[in-house]
Amino acid sequence: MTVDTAPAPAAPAAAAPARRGLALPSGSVITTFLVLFLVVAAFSVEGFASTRNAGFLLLDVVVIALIALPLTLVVVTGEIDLSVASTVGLSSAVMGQLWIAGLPLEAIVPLVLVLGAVLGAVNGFLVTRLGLPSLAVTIGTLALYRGLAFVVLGDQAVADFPRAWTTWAISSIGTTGIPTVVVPLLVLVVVTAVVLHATPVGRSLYAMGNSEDAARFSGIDVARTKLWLFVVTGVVSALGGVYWTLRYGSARADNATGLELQVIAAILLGGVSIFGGSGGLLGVIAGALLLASVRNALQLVNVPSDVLNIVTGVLLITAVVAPQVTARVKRRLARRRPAS
Amino acid sequence: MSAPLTKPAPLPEELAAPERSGRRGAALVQRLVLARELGILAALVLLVVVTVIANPRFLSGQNVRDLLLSAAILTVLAAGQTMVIITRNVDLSVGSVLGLSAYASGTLMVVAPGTPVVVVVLAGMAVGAVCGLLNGAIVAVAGVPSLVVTLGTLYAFRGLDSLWASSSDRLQINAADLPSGFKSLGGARLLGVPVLFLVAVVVVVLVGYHLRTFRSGRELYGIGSAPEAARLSGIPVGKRVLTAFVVNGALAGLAGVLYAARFQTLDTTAGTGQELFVVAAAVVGGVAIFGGSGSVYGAALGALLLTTIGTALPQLGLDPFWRDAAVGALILGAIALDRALQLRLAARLRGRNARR
Amino acid sequence: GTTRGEDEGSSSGGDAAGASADPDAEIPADLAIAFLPKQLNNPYFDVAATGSERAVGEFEGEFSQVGPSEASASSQVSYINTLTQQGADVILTSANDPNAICSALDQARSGGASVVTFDSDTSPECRDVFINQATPQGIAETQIDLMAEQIGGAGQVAILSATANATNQNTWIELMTEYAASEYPDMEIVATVYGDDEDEKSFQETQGLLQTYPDLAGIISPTTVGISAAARYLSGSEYKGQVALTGLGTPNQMREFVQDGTVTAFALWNPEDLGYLAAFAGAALAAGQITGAEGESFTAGDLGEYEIGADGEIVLGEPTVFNADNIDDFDF
Amino acid sequence: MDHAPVPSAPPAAGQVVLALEDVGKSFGAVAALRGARLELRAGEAHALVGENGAGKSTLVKVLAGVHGPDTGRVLLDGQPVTLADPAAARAAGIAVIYQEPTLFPDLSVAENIFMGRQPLLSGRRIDRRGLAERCRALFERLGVALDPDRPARGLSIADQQMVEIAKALSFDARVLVMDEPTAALSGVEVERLFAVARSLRASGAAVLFISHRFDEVFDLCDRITVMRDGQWVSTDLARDLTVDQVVRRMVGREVSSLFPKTEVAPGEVVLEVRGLTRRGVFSDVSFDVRAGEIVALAGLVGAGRSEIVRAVFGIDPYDAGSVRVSGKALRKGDPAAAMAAGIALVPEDRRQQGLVMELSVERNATLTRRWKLARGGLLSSRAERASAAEWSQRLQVKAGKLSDPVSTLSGGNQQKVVLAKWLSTEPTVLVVDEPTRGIDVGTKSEVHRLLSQLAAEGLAVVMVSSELPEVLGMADRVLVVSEGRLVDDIPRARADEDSVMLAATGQGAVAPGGVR
Ligand SMILES: Nc1ncnc2c1ncn2[C@@H]1O[C@H](COP(=O)(O)OP(=O)(O)OP(=O)(O)O)[C@@H](O)[C@H]1O
Ligand SMILES: Nc1ncnc2c1ncn2[C@@H]1O[C@H](COP(=O)(O)OP(=O)(O)OP(=O)(O)O)[C@@H](O)[C@H]1O
Ligand SMILES: [Mg+2]
Ligand SMILES: [Mg+2]
Repeated sequence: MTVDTAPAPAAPAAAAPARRGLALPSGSVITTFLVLFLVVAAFSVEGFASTRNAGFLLLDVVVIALIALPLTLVVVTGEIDLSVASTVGLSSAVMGQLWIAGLPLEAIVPLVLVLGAVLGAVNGFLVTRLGLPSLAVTIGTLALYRGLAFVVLGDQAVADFPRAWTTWAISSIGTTGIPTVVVPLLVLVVVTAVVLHATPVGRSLYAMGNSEDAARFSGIDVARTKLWLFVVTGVVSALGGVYWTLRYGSARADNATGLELQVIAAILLGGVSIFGGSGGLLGVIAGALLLASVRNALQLVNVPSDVLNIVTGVLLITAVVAPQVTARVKRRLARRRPAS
Repeated sequence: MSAPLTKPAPLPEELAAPERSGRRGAALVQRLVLARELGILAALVLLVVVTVIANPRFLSGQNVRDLLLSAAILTVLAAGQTMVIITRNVDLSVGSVLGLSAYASGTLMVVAPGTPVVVVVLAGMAVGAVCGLLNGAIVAVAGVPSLVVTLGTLYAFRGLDSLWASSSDRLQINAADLPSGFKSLGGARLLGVPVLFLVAVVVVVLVGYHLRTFRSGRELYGIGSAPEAARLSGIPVGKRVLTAFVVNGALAGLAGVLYAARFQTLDTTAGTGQELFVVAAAVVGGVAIFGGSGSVYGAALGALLLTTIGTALPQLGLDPFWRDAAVGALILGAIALDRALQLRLAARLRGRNARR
Repeated sequence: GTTRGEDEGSSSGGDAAGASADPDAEIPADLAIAFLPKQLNNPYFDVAATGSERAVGEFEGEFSQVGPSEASASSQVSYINTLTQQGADVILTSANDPNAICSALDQARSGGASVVTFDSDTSPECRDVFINQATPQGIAETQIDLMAEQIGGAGQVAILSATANATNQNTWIELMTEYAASEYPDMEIVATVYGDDEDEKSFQETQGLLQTYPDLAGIISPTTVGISAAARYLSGSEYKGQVALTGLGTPNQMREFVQDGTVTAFALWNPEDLGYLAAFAGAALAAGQITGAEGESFTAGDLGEYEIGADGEIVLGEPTVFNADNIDDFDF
Repeated sequence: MDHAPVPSAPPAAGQVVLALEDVGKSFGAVAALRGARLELRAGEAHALVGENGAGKSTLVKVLAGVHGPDTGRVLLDGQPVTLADPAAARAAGIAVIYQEPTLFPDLSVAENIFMGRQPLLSGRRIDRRGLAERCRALFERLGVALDPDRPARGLSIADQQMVEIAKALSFDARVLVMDEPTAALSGVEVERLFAVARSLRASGAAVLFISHRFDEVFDLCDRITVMRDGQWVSTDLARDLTVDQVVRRMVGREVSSLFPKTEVAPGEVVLEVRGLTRRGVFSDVSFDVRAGEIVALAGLVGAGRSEIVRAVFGIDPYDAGSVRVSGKALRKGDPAAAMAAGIALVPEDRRQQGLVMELSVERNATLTRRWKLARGGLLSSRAERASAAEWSQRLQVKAGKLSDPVSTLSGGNQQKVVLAKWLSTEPTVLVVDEPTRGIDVGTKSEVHRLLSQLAAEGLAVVMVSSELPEVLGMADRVLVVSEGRLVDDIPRARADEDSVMLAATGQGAVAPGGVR
């Protein structure tokens, strides 16, 4: 998998938008960091390296990683979707309402996914057809969808979903402690990675993320592509909503509040440029795992949640600052050499 | 050191340009700027009218005062945020900064009850400025996307805040702990207008005037409009961006003090989630999220609109569950309106070009 | 929560019911007691925590407080998992969602932990016992009576609640409505609004209520955040003294408003005792003195003897009413 | 009149204002400059010529304080100086027009010109009226018909370039550096620019002029410095040199005749445009293009030629009319369909439209063929690299590595990548908008040979060009656009400067521009 993340060349003067200087490196860095952290934690944190804990950890990551998949593609094209968590909430609420109404889950799930498609399409329409900035649009739908969730389910919490489903949601493969859901998730990860890194579609995503005009002049239908990305993001978020509801066995309007920031944190930590056009999926998955592992490990050693937040923040910042600084140092050296 | 040149030789006749005045263009741009803010103003008036029809008491003195009070804080935040957004950056940490400075100024007043209000205000702003300095330094010096940095500091500052609160014995600072002099500020009025709101107005006017009439202000627009061009034309990009963040931080700090004065109960959740509303206010107010255009007056109107929505909806007797939905819908409506106006301008420009 | 069809296995006291209790068992030393509130840095739970800590000190266990910085069920789950992993002996928790944390609690219990819920319960089969700060009836009736006194038993009354999903809040509100209807037919409960336990939101909701209902006679806010925000709004507005306010609040937050006459009387149980009792209940479970079955009883330090009621509930007692005369005797 | 008499100012008279002494500058592996030399004297117009990638723009950026030289010195009035940043260079009285326009799209044209130097009132407040006045004055001097208060967004490249020129003039600098300012301009604008440049020179300023158009070079300049591969080759008085000498020194070899158009018997019509209209931009445009034919769209800048071809390719929507390729009607506003039908468009603005600057050379070169290169929906980097390598060889792209960002290539080499990107799609109709803008002689004749060879193989070519000699040399037919209308269709036989310019300007007042 080759990723277009040519580190910005020496001269910031090279006539190109400032964003190029900001392009983050692909996942390799963060992945190594993750591996290092896991090793260290395994030896230094009691109870971290156990199958049960691995299970707990993965269960916490599943929804974040799941939604991060399509959202990464969206960010690569230079757009963003802040409404994902609200979509989770609305899907959960609708799922609960339909269950009260007496539908079987076999019927509810497809309906909820369709709902997700519609919600995504609304974002996509406003962004691609009306040409509104996605950041603004999805701040709007973030409020709108969460609001609708309360309209649908109000203050109720629907809880009596069939044991079979809810236990499956948290079941693990044999005695490995690895949650069963990780399997379908992995499949989706691979599919998404291939699409992004090894198909014509993926190429066009990077192209439009860097220069929408140039992409259009190359015969890429930017609007349509982005529209579809938003739709897919909606569907996957709805899927996340379904899983969230089953995993906690409780359908509520306020499910997953604030999750959007965690997903985006994972994506940015994974080295995807918020301005689009660069970054890879490997890094994003690593980013999600790293965030979760760090929290998990620190919780195990009873670090208070305030500190956890600080750590999360610092982690995020260092993840973007470090490569910049090293790149700059390299440049300095490069410049010295011919001079001396 | 450059030697001024003597007046250049006049051009040959046939090369002299045809006379042409830009009045039409000036008027057009003027109209656009107006139109943008007018659009929001219209939305605002409409909302108020509808609410008043539904509930005449909406315009009662008490209620209007409450509304302006609530608007004050968001407005101050929006003013600062506008400066940052114009430079093609964003500061998501303002909510946390507000919380931090509110708690800081609160603590100051508890440990040193005698402190004059002015000092408290300055202290709060100082705390904010430091936070802004941190954000700005990372963004400008390390040259990393502000959205990532400030998302990080959003977590970090909030963490600091609650860490501070939990490690001190003061989880919550209550009205009883605050000096009455400061508390009176919350309700204080000048000619019937809440003082806090006047503070916000002053802030907006100052920022707006600076952005419009000083070189440094215009350079902020330049940076946001084309960072590379800004560098090539010798604008001190790093310095300007840094300043924008510091000012924004200081204003968030001020907002924190206003918050303390208004709510007089300070816990570690103060200002949580404000960032999205602030950005929304700016965007609704016609500030281009990708920098380079928009005015602080628009942003202020945006803030006023959002607050009015917040207070009007319950008084329209709207089921509380419908509240957030309505807010979202209105945000979308506002930016769509703004977009429509922009498109009209673009169309005119094209027409004008071809007509040359 | 709303359920559909028959509720599967609501066996009172959960699966522990089967085992037999030994009332005179010793409380083992060094019990690891974990206190998991809805949210950290919430003054109310902080007071409760000091109570638990005191209790744990008395029977020489190890006390630890952990919890999320935002009141959400999902992050509570991840903390419960951590506790399971650490092998805590007792988990004292107040649920952000009656069902969402169930599966996590089940795992904790199968890992050997005893689970005590307090303040707001999970569904009974997920915990061993629930420490009820006061019977819902008690709470509901006290507040309605207080309000009735202040407004002469007649007029429009609105309720300012916490989050729309808070189980305890909703139960109380139901009961208050019923009780008011039966006891004070002239008292009309005109609206319920939600301040989400956020100071600013509660503040604005109060403001909204007074605009919407010009003839509002009183506000009941059964949540500490709500009542103090409402009190502060009233004391600063022209409605001060005109509109009655009561509900559940902490003396420290309300002292000023009782003194300046905005509020005549309000109620609350003592959260410190709540935490204290919860800790002892946990210890009793761990020691095997009780199993959570109805009718069993144990001694909770200087609070004395407590008996387990239906569904493994233990009631702390009637709420205390605070007014100008007694408020200064309390500090929490 | 366009042949200025022997330069009025005594050639190389004044003392040396600005000098570079064997300056070196490398970017990673690429050595852009090694031992570059330059010497500018007061009151002279000095030309800097060299192949694409010779290092001209890099040298300019050193003068502008954008790049610090790795080695060598910059001398100002004989004193060594370090131009730390663009601001320092400005303070030193050096004004620069960069090869690529660098404007603030959201700001008014006037503010673009005076950014950071706006006239002030008391208390350092900006004097808005004064700003507009000054801008208007500049535009009159340049003969630009632009509204100072109009935002820069949406200006055509030509207009952008004129604004850049106005900006540079506004400095009243003692050194004016112009990096290919005329690339986007046509005769009339060029004449105006030169008139201004001459008057500056007359008043004692030093002018550094970079261009790939020798007629302009010889028309304006007193001395000519030739560069090759980042090295100084020679500096001589213009009057002692011939075009061929210069070309030989730059390229290091003989360059065959510039316009090797081979006559082809046109086949049947492949592109049919009927009554194409876009309100406010162009109206009722109809023309046919036959296989093997090269049809030029000539006209003044801003006539709407780019808009027309953009509409044909489906980038822009149009209000009325139709486009047919080999009989099949094209869906409007659908570039993908146009490509499928066999149209290729090499756009006017390579940085915004032609290339994805941050992506590598190979990604750009294969972007148009990503589906063709895919096997079973999957792409192999090897296949991509292979095809990219093949085409960049055929066009002799001068790049460090194929995996370098295309933004690091020199202007001309970037243009070659755009050509590669589109020629590789093997189109039946090739539309090129300013195909040789900013391309050096060698490459230019390559491109021309390529175009006529492709035509000979039956390709239909539509060429938008502001360079008359190119139009006259290459085109079988010249379609003249004026004010968004097709005003004339001149066959090769009848096509000459006067006929085209007359039609283009609509009246004979303006002298035929760019006699080259
Ligand atoms: N920012 C940069 N990073 C890396 N390489 C660069 C950069 N800028 C220029 N180069 C390289 O330096 C060499 C000289 O480029 P330059 O733009 O100076 O050529 P030029 O003479 O201006 O060509 P043209 O006539 O096409 O404009 C080219 O090989 C180019 O690839
Ligand atoms: N992207 C654009 N947006 C708005 N107006 C434009 C745009 N591009 C060009 N124009 C205007 O449309 C008119 C035609 O411009 P265009 O560049 O098509 O002319 P042209 O004949 O192609 O000249 P050139 O030689 O620059 O290609 C000009 O007045 C120009 O200012
Ligand atoms: Mg160049
Ligand atoms: Mg053109």
